[in-house]
Amino acid sequence: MIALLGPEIAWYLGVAAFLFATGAFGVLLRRNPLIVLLSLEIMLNGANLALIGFSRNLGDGGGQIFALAVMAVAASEVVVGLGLVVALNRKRITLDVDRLNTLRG
Amino acid sequence: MVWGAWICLLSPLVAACAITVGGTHLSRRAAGWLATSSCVVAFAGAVASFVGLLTHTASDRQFISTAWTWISGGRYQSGLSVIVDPLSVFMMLIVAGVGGLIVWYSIGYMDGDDEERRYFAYMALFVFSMLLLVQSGNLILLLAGWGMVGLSSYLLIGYWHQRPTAVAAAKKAFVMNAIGDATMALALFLLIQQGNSLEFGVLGGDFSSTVANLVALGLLGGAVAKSAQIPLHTWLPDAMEGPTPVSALIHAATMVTAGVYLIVRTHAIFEQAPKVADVAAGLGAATLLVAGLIALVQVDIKRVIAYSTMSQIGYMFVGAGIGSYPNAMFHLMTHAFFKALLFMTAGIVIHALTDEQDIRKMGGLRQLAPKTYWAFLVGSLALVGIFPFAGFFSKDSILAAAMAKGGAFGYILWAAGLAGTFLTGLYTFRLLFVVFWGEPSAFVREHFHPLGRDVVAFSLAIPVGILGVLSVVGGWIQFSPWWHPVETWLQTVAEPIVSPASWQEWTSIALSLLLGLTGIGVAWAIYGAHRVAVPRIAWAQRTLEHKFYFDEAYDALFYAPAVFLANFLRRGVEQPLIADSGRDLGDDTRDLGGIVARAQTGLVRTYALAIATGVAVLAIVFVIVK
Amino acid sequence: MIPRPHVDWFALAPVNSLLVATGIALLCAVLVPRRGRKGAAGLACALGYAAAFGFAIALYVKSPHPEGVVANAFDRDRLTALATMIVAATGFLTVAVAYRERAREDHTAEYYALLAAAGAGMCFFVGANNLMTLFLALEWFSISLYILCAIDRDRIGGLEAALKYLVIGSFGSAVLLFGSALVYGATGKLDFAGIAAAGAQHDVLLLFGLAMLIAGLSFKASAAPFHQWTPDVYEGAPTPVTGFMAAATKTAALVVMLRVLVTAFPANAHLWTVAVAVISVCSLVIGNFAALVQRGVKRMLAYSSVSQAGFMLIGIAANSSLGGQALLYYLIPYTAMSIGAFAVVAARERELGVPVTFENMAGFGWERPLFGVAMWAFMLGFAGFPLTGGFVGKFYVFSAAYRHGWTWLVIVGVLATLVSLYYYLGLVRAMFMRRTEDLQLAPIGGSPPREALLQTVTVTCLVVTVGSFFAVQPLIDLCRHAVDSLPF
Amino acid sequence: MTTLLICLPLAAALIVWVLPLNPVSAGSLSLLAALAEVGVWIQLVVRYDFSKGGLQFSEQHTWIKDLGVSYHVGVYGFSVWLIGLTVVVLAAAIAYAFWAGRERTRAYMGLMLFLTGAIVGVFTAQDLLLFYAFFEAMLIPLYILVGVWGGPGRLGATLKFVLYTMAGSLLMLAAIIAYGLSQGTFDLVAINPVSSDWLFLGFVAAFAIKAPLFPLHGWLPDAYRESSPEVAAVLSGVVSKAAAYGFLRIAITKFPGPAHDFRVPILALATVSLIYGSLLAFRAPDMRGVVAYSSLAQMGLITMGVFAVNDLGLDGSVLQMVNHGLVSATLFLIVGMIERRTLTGELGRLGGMARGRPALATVLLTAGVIALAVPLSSAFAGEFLILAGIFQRGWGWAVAGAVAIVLAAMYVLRLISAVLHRDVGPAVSESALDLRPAELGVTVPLLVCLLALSVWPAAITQHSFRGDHGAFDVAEQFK
Amino acid sequence: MLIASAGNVLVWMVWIVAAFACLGSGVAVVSFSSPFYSALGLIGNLGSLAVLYLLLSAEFVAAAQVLVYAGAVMVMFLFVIAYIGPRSESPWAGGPSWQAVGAVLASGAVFIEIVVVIGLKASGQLSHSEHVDGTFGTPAYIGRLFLTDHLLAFEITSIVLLVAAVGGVVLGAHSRRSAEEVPSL
Repeated sequence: MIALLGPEIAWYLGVAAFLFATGAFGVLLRRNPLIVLLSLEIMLNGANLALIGFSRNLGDGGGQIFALAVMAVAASEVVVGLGLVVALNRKRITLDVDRLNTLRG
Repeated sequence: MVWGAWICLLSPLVAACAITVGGTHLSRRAAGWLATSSCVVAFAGAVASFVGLLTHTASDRQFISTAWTWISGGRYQSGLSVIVDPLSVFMMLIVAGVGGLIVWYSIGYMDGDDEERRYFAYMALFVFSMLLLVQSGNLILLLAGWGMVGLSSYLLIGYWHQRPTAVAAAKKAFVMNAIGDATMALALFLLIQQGNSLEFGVLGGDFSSTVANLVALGLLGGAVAKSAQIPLHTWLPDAMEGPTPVSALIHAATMVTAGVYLIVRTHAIFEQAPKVADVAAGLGAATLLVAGLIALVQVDIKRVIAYSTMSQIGYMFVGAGIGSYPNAMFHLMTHAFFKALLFMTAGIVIHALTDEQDIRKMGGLRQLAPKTYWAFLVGSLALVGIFPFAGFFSKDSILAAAMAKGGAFGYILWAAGLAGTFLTGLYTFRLLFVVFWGEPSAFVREHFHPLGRDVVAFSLAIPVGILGVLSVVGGWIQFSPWWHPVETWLQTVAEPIVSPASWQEWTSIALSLLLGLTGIGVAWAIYGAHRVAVPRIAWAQRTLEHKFYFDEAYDALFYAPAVFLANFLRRGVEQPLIADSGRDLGDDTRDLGGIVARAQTGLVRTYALAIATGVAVLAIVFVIVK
Repeated sequence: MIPRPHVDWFALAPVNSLLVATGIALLCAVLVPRRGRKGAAGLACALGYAAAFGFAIALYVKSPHPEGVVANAFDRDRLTALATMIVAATGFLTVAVAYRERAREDHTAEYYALLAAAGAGMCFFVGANNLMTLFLALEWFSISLYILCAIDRDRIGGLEAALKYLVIGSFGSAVLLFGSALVYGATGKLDFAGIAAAGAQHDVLLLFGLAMLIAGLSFKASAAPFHQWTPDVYEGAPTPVTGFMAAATKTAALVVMLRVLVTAFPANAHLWTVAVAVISVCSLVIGNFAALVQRGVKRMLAYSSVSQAGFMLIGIAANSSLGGQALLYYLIPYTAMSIGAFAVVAARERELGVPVTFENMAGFGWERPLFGVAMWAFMLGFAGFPLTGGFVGKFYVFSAAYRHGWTWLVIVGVLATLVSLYYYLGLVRAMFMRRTEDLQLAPIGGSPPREALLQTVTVTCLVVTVGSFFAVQPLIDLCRHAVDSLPF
Repeated sequence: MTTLLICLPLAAALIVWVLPLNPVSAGSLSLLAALAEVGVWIQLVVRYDFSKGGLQFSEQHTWIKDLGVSYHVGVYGFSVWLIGLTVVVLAAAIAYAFWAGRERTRAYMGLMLFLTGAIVGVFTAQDLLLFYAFFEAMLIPLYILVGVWGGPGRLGATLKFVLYTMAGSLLMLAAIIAYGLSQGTFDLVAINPVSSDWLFLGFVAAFAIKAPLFPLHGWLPDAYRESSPEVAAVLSGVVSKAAAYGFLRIAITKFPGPAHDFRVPILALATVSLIYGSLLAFRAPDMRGVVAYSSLAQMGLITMGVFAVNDLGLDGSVLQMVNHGLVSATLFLIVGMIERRTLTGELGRLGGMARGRPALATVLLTAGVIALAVPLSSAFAGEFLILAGIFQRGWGWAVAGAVAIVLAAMYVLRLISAVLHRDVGPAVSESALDLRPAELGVTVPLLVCLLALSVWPAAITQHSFRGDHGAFDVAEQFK
Repeated sequence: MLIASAGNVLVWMVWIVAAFACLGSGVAVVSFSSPFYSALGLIGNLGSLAVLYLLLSAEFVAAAQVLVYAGAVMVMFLFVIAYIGPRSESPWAGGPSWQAVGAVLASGAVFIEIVVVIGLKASGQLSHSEHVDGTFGTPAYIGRLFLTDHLLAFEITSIVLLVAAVGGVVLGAHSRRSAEEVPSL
């Protein structure tokens, strides 16, 4: 049986929280859709770290499985997101989410 | 007997409906004859009822026939019922009889009018309404008849509806009468509350004096309005806008006397409320004086007669108010005769002068229309109460009864009545002299056209003749010092509560004859012989010409405030508060919507911010509240 | 030898039939020649939905007792079955609405494949029994919808909508995911029953996770203040897809929200009932007020769907069997009305060739009486008028709120309904009371062909909308049995 | 029987909508259906056992079993008359619409028939939720009828009408839910009276707006002005009675306590409506304004009668509901006929129409004098009973009512003389014809009904509540 | 004992390095003006995360992270960035907008809230982690879980990827008639 070495889980979770918040901050602030997508990845990574941290804390493999699934999902989102960015680019639209405001009100 | 009463009641209604439905399928003349014959049938029914009553003993002369329950509310209910008793039969005979004559007269008078059929339908409707009023077996039907005569009166006054004055007069009459209806209705509500019934019998019940006073006041309100007594009298002179036979029928012979009938019919409650009865008598006295005074300065032939009507009804009110019911009813009957006669002769004059009513343009008609003159003279003498004409017999006994009532109030009434007699003589003969005496004026010479010898003339002349005869002999059926069949007949319904002594009778007769003759004499001196100049007192003249400013006062007190209030509500409440507030609320809501929609910036970052904020708030609340 | 869990194929049959349909449609994209491609793929998709519907009925009948299948990851119960039925029916109708759309012929097969995939995801979503399957199924159908929004790449609005949807959707998913992680951390369990049984109701991590879960699910149900993507996406997406999103996504999200909250967090009911009620009030207020000023019909319907979500959330907030029944019952006419309304919008769109606004609905009611009357009925249904199931639905959610002791919520709902009348009836007004001459547009290509498919869809929706008013008791029985699978 | 009454017009509406008929056959079919409905109603009158009273012809089917909601319909003595009012007025309205020729006949006729069914439903529903459903269902056709076939200001008018009405109805819905759930049933017959003020006010709000009572009548002038005459006739004649019926059937019988506590404020509102409506009718510049505001006044009066909560008041208000329904429907139809001839309703531009148009004059005059409750008319009987009833609650109310009677005389006579009498108005041309036979065929039956009621108002007052102890029990509680 | 504590110190040091790298690269991703540098930042972030995963006994996840994420996904990112050309954007230009202020406040609030919540729990359940055996987090362990308890999740993941692949095809493919304008509905 292996005990957890190094910092307690809470520290990991702190990092996870910071990542999640940073990612959210990126989504809220950045206008370039590519960077927004990257920020979303950061958010998901934060969540993943939390899952794995908890998984270790509980000694339960479910969290790791979940994290793996999230990776796949994140990859899927990226694919679709990048596809959209490419399609928009092909329409000669400036890549700025603030310009995407024809739908509003 | 009871069937006679129903025939009497319904035949004019049938005629009215037939004329309405028949429309142009009916010739104009046929409509006239239909209406007349329905009145004749009604009269026959009334006679049948009269004869039927005669076959019963005096104490057994009251029959109520109910067709069906007319109205009900919980335990209260009233039938569609007619009463046959001496009082109602008495009135039926007058209404159907005089009414029939006047309708007959109308055939001539209205000949050639555009809408004769409508006229006769209205007339028949009126006769029906009046019969309903006098025959109704309970108070609510009485009120129904009361309102129906008001309606027919409205229709007939406004018959010439293209005349704005006629329309206005009709409306005024109706509204004034509606006020009376309303007070009467309130009295009936109180009766329902107290006795849960509107049969006439309930009036004899044991009421507290407040209740009795209120009920009596309510009924008096109705009576005053219908009979054009002060203070609800202003409609009557204006009502002369209607065709002259209408004035004769409604505003002289029948409808306006309904107030008297009402008081007599409901005397039980007035006897429980003597103060209100005194008010009735006092109003009657006031009216007879005021009307007599105003009549002195009127220049419209029909208005003079109208004011004389008010004045005469004042006498009846005095009689009814002091409890001398048979005398009041007797005067009602004789008044019906001679006042109808006066109006109809006036109608002939107007007819002959192509609808001119201003007496200042008339004169000297005695030479041109002597028979009319004689008829008018008979009517005038009967009105003033000169022996042996009808008015003499009836009016004087009212004065005697006032004297018999005694007390200061009784003597005041008596004095007022006597003064009224003088005024009556004065204004009646002023009219007679101005219209008939002297030389024919230029206007008369130009416009006068005598009656022919056709149906028109006959239907004008024959009723006048009959009424003339009745005005002479009609009074003889009762001469109170010696014989009084009217009183005996009405005994079981309305026992008089005053019985004048013989000296009171004779004193009144003598004084009133004297004063009447004095009045005639003064009139002769001023208008007949022109011996004395017309006295001119500017303020009095003005006051009288403005009819004591009643119209102006009512206008300022009621009509103008009502209009002002209505306009204020329309502009100050309805528009800004009711109509606009809804719209404003709607607009504000939409504006709010605009604000909400503006939060929808179209920027994806804002949307994310909203979510993040939502999460932050939700989470912190959860953690804190647990 | 690894002990493989028993797989109850029957329970997964609706999902699988849709997956098969997806596969066939994708194969069509490759194998079937261009001319027959659309028909074949559409047919496959429709058959998939029909099969899913049929299987769902069978499941409903055969699953009187709830049980978890495939290692307790998926719930086989009547709630799942009923929700699957609604989603499958919605999808079936959407195929019909979409079929005649004037779109470029590029990706028709993929279109139907994605439509089937999205439906499969939703069918899975409503049966999810642990946080992981929940998240994955959510992503499954969300990603399908992102693509569907942008399927016509020539429409800039579609791309914009898709990108917005993707960004915001992923943001919401991330929130949901982090919440799941926290709940997992607090309880050590991923499955709902386990979470409830862990007895960690006072754990702050759990509460924080619960808050994030509620936010994430509200986002999918487009409840305020997590709703802002809704109008933009609804407006930008192809109309049939919008109808599908309005009807099916909302159904799935609300059913799952009900299931998660009731199954996993019964001990925290005092918190989440209030939170859901507050969210519902926000939705009612914001949805209704914003809808007041809309000129575009799709946008108005989007805001209306926000406010409808508010009404349905009342049923969840009531946290009772009655509330659950109310929600499920409400969903039936609601989905019919949504699909129907968007079908009518699609019909007008195809006539005019421009986005449909209130102004260019003028005279539509008289020109196309069937669509006009149907739209009228749908609007009345949204507004909760009698003779439509919307009325009974509102009655039920208000009853649930009242039973829960929240009369104030009833009052709010009532006032919101009042405000909503303005725009619902405004559309009726635009269709019937403005004359065609007011319209400044010439329809493209003359008189449009009578579209039998659209008309059939509309009539079907009309029948459901009106029929659910009369057949309340059978439907309620259906819903009650479904709700009985939840631990109230 | 009851279901037949409800469903016959609904079925006819469906047929008219679905079958591709030409306008004439659609119109005739609708008229036939409306007349058949009248025939069914006559059957109902014949077969209703008035000596027994109470709920008859009741039918009950499960609707929402869990919550105690059912399709429960039935007829009380007084509802017989309100149904009669409905079917007669609607038949007249349909006949007039047919004669006048409305565009899109099928839609129009179908909506009118639908409306008939909905209103009959309101008067027969014996379940709160069913009542509400019918109450709202009335609004559906009315919205379209006013909004599509109305005058130039129809859009605003319908919006106002619907929003006002729904504001009240939705509060009522809240009250219904609270009431029904707290009692475990929504059955109007079985549900127990309660004493909750809030629930009572919820119901009263709905009815006070629908009736309407001052100051909730903001929708009334516009709706009555902008709708086509027959729709205005139905609105003021029949639809408003649904509110009075609600006061009678629900507000006072199910909430005796609050009805007692709130009697003074409600009576005050009713009285204000009465006087206010009368005054505004007196100054209204057009015919419809007069009739519309008089309707406000009359509904105030009827409300007074209901809230007198005694035999007299209740009998009177039922009678007056029928009377006012018939008379205001007649008046609105006549107004429509006049407007067809003169293209205006402004009183200032009308006048002198009596000359040469005896039928028009007779019809308007007859309707008018009944409207002003000339004694011996049925309206008089109704008002008399109402005021006699309210007199027992306080003489002041009756005095106000009496004042209003005088005002009624003023405004009706103003209307009559402005249209018929005096000089010929600028809008009246010589070529404006007298009423045509078809128009007489529409108005005369209504007037005949009124005259028949005038001859025998007890037909209604004696056959409304006998044996129906609900109302009397309430009355007992007030003593 | 000494070895254990030495191991502990070592792990702490590794953790500190990895955590700070992780935080730093995270901040870098959101604050670089060029997407290219951001993407590189993300790679660093993923790498440092993989180290953290290793410290948490999640070997297979760490490996997958490096292979799938840093390998495949990031390549795709860089490819797209290269395809459309890096465009710079200065997120902080023009002073703080209300959006920026809101962003700071909202994300800061979320962060602080989570940290506080974790802090509240730090002395409880989070203070001692379960002991795990050596197989925990190994590929075999993960594979067994995937085929037993989380079979369905495994399957769904594949479907999600399939859907994404279809999306990539649909969105990314060159349209055959992109020059023609087709009515856009």
